[in-house]
Amino acid sequence: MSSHVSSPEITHAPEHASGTGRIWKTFWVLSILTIIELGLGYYLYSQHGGLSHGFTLATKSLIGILTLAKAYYIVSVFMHLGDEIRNFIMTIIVPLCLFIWFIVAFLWDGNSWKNLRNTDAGSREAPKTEKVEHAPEQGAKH
Amino acid sequence: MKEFLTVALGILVFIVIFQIAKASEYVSALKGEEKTRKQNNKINAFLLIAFLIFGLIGAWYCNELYWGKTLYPQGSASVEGEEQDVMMYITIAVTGIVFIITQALLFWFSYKYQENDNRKAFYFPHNTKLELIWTGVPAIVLCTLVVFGLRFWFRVTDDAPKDSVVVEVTGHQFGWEFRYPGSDKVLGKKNYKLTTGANSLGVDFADKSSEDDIHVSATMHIPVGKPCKMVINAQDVIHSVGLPHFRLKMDAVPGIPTTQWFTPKYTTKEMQDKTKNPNFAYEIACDQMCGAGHFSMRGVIVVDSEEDYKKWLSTQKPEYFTIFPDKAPKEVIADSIKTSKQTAQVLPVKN
Amino acid sequence: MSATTIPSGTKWWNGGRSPFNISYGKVMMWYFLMSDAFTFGAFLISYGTIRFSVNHWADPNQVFNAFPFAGHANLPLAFVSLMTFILIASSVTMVLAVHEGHKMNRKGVEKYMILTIIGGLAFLGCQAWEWTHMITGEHKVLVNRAIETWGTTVTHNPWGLAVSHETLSKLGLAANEHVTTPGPIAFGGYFFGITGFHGFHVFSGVIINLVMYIKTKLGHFDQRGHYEMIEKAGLYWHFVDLVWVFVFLCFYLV
Amino acid sequence: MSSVATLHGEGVHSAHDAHHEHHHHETFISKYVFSQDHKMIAKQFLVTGIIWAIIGGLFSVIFRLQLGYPESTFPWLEDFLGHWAKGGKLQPEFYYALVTMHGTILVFFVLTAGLSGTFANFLIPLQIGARDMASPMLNMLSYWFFFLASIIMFSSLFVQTGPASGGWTIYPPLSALGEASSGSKIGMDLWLVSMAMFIVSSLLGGLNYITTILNMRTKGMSMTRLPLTVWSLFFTAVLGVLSFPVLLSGAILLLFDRNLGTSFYLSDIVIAGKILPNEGGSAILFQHLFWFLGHPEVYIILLPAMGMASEILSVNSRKPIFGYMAMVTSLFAIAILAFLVWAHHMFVTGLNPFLGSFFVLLTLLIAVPSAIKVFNWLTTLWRGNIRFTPGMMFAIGFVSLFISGGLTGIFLGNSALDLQLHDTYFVIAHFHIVMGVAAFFGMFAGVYHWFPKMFGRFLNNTMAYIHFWVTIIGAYLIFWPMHYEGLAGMPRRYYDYSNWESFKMFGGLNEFISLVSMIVFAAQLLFVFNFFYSIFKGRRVTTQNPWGSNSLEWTTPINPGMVTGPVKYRKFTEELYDYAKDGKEFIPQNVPVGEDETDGH
Repeated sequence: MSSHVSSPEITHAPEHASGTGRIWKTFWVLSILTIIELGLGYYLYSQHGGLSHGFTLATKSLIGILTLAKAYYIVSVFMHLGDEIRNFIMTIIVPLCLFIWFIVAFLWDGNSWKNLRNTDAGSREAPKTEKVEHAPEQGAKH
Repeated sequence: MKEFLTVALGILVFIVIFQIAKASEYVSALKGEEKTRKQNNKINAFLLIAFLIFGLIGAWYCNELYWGKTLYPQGSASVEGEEQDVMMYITIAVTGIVFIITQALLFWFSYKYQENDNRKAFYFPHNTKLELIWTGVPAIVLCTLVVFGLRFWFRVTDDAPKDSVVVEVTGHQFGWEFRYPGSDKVLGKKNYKLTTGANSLGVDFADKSSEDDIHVSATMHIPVGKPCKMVINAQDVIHSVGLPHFRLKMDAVPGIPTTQWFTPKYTTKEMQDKTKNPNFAYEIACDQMCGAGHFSMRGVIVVDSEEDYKKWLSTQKPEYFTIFPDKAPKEVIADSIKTSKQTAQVLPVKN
Repeated sequence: MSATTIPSGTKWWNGGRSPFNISYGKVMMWYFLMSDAFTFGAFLISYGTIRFSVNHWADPNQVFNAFPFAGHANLPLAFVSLMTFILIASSVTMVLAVHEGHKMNRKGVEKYMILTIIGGLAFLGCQAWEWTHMITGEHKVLVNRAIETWGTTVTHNPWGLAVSHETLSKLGLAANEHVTTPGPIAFGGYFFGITGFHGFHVFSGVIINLVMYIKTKLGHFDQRGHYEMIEKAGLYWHFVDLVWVFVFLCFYLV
Repeated sequence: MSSVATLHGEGVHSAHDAHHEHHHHETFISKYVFSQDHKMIAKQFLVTGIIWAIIGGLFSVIFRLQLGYPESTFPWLEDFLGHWAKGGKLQPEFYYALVTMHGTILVFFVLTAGLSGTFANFLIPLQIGARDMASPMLNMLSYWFFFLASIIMFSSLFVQTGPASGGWTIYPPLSALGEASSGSKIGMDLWLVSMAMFIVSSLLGGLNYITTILNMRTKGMSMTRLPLTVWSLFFTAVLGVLSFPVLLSGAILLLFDRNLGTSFYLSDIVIAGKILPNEGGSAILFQHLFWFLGHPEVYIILLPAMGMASEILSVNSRKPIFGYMAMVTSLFAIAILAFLVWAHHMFVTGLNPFLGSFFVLLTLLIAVPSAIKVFNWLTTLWRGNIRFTPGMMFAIGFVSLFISGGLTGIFLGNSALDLQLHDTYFVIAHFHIVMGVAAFFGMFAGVYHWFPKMFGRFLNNTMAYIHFWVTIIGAYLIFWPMHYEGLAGMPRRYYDYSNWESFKMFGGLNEFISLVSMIVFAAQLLFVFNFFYSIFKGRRVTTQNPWGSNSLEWTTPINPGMVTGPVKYRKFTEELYDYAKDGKEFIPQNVPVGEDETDGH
């Protein structure tokens, strides 16, 4: 048992990564993912909303997935969760799954409020002016 | 004085109980703890089974007393609510059966298996078959209830029929306002920033369709047998349009319009005959806590026959003319004073 | 890695030991972070919900396009990229400090802790600048048929739709100006609320790191025989970085 | 002391033992006030909870006076309440303040802190064989944050404009706008700050409970040997740790809306003739955030009661709990489902109907694990050899109330019927029975059962039986008829029904309910008296294990409450959680499996 076992409930000393190579590798991965995200974000912006709704959504989802990848690297390598035993990883991951329904239900209802507002609870047609979000002169002039 | 006596009596009872309790402890020390314990056991086992019997009789008696006062003997006042009443009866039946069986078992077992020196407890830690049965059966029953419930839920939350009478309901502390779309059947736009003392709903009169809109307070009229769609708003805090007779309820939320619809089955007059209560009224109860006057936030729905409704509607003058009297045709001005008096019949807040 | 030191077939759940082979302090820290994740999650999900419930939202690329000492240059996302890299870098130095701690190398821990603290302070500085810039920013907004000058605050959001030139000239206002309508008010509230709450975490993280640095310097951990406190502080610090990744996503990227 | 000596075997926490020796000479302050001993902290939670319960119960009696006798005046009320009861008649503002405080106090301060704070602290270390909580220091802080929250909440009762009065759910805009009601002024800020403190407290407590249960179990105490109390307290803590933060977020946003002019929950509001600039927020968002906590909260209240009832039913039936694994699994299922069903409190807020349908389905699913639990309790009683100790009586009462209150949940969880029943007295009846009285019964059962372990004395049995019978009969008399008021559509939170054609016919019933509630309240005072009297004058406990229970806390010395050092257990290798097995009356958990024993599990 090595000297840094701090507490009697630990019976096997975990052996930590010996080199710093993995840390630096992760740093570069995080940096590159961030740069890709920024690139995608900037691309969306540079089109001034001229892209189709579906394509914009797909790009934004891609950014979201990249963010999750970043989160994975931070948690797994920097916070050493990847080095812990499976039992522990599961107690962290499983409760986080609650976020799925948390997010789905909230956003779903948020979207439904928008519809209620736009149609005055179904008593009138939705206004058709949805697509003027980015007036073309807006970005360049500033 | 009465209160003082009550408190004094309470304290007296307290002291008596305490003395008895104390004494019983001494007695049990004399008689032997074990013997007293067994005696207590017998008494309590008997009381438990007595509680079951008297409890069930009490539940039946309570039903005799109060079922007649609920809304169910008179039936639903809306067409849609009938289906909901059936749901209610089914649910009462299902839960009632489960209730009686489980409570009976609970107290019966307690009585039957009270401590007895001649019997040993039966070692019975688990039985997979039994456990699967009482997982599966409730699951199936509940799924059935869900299916029926959702069918009704989707029916009433679906869009109102196209030919509905549309009424905009607005809640504020502590009263209800109603707006009818007028002859063009379109409600004029609103913007809360336009609210003034005269234009209390913040109607945008620049919108042409608001010129024929009718605004009344506290009491709304709708025709019988025709679907009525409510568009619900609130001005200050959350209120709720509770319509117990029509089996509906929907919150009025500031900033988010909501809606509900129903088809009234009986006119107010018919209901007065049916319930043998000459004062019967379809009341709108605010069901969401909205401040000190919450309990006095009463609205009334008058369900008229088709002709009466038309007659009533024709006496109502558009709000536009009240606010811009110069734009109104001559005969309207004379009436408008009368109308505004009528609509101001809000119940006084009792403070 | 760790699998090599742990005999297979260990009965983890049988009591008398941690089922995770982790001391209670670290377990607590992890679960505290879980709980904190729900606090942040609730904030960010509320933000998303409100954003879904309105028709228009501020475009981050227009809101966050300034850079210190760069005048009025249009540099969308540049400054926030800098902030992100500062935080990632400080995370790296933190994990290096933890690493040195495992090796019981006090000097190394001290060095990397100082770097981490500097990183944290730099991030806070950036955030202070960004907030100031947004609050004091001057944007022309059409309110009640007149033009007002607004900064971005919890009650004012100048990032609504652009007003067309025709509308401006119809109102008799200078037609060549860039004028917007007021945007959704909740934007400012959420931006300052969430970045503020995150900033508060960064701030408390810096304080914790400072305390850890002092304790290291005083040799407390050498006496104790392990640097687990550094690990716990590290968990907190990485969590702050992790939250930023999501704040960055929600406010700046999508 | 000989029993102590035998128990001092090989502790698994030997490294800590030396460290803890110096705790033996303690001052009054460190022993009773800033104590880090889990048993003392448990008692602190319990006593604070009892004080709050008296206050919260008293509030309900006062507002029941108004409901029961809307036409009468009570001049003495003015002496107590001053301008809140001018002329001996409760003012509506104060009526609502009382309703709000009654809910807040009982839900959070009594049934959350008082119930799980007490029993988690007391039972977890004792039943799993740990020296104390994982972090005694944080445990102490947990109590003191709760105390701080209590002080702040209590102080809000004395501000000029009164305490919060928007209902315990504090829905904005009512709670967000000072103009909306007098309780939404400073009283509301104090409410929010107090809740923030409370959340910190429950977080510190919850983290400790989880970590202790996972990490500190003594050797051989595998997860499947944990008593069901520990399992239920474990899930309670998980619920608290993951859901309270969401309320914290919601409360922080509400504080901002109140004080900084943000628009998270406010939109399009005209109040008191004033047009507010706030736009784009959503009042319903708060309800989502609130109920994301609020629904798990009802299980935070109920699960410990379930766990304790399970344990006590098993001990006093002299039988192992039927279907231990099914009980644990159903607790787990309830805990998971608790997070997924929050919006069933919001069916009438304009919730998207399709979204609502998922919530209906998930909600009614909860009935399945609940049914499993009920049937398992019934089977535990079946062919037992039942001893009706006071604790057992309350445990049986708990099951009865849980059935009665749980079944009405099937009405309310079904959105179709909720349209009719939402916010009526039906709801009041439902949740008071299932999470109010039932949780209280669980708590009483726990107190009667573990009082000997806490204080080394028994509670007086006669008073206990009177307490039980008055309370259970009274609770049914109060809440059973309320279902009928609900079926008549009678809305909750009304100060006066006499102006309503549809609801005024229940005047007589309301008077009856008020009368019974006063009697029941008096019976609770009897319990409180019994509690404090017996601490000092109760019959002494003379045997280590008076109930013949097999769980570990009964293997400790009679009065561990005054033991300040670590309590150690004999190391045990194999153990079972069994009664009536192989002809033996019961086998304590620390007795190794004998040669002649069959494999029970």
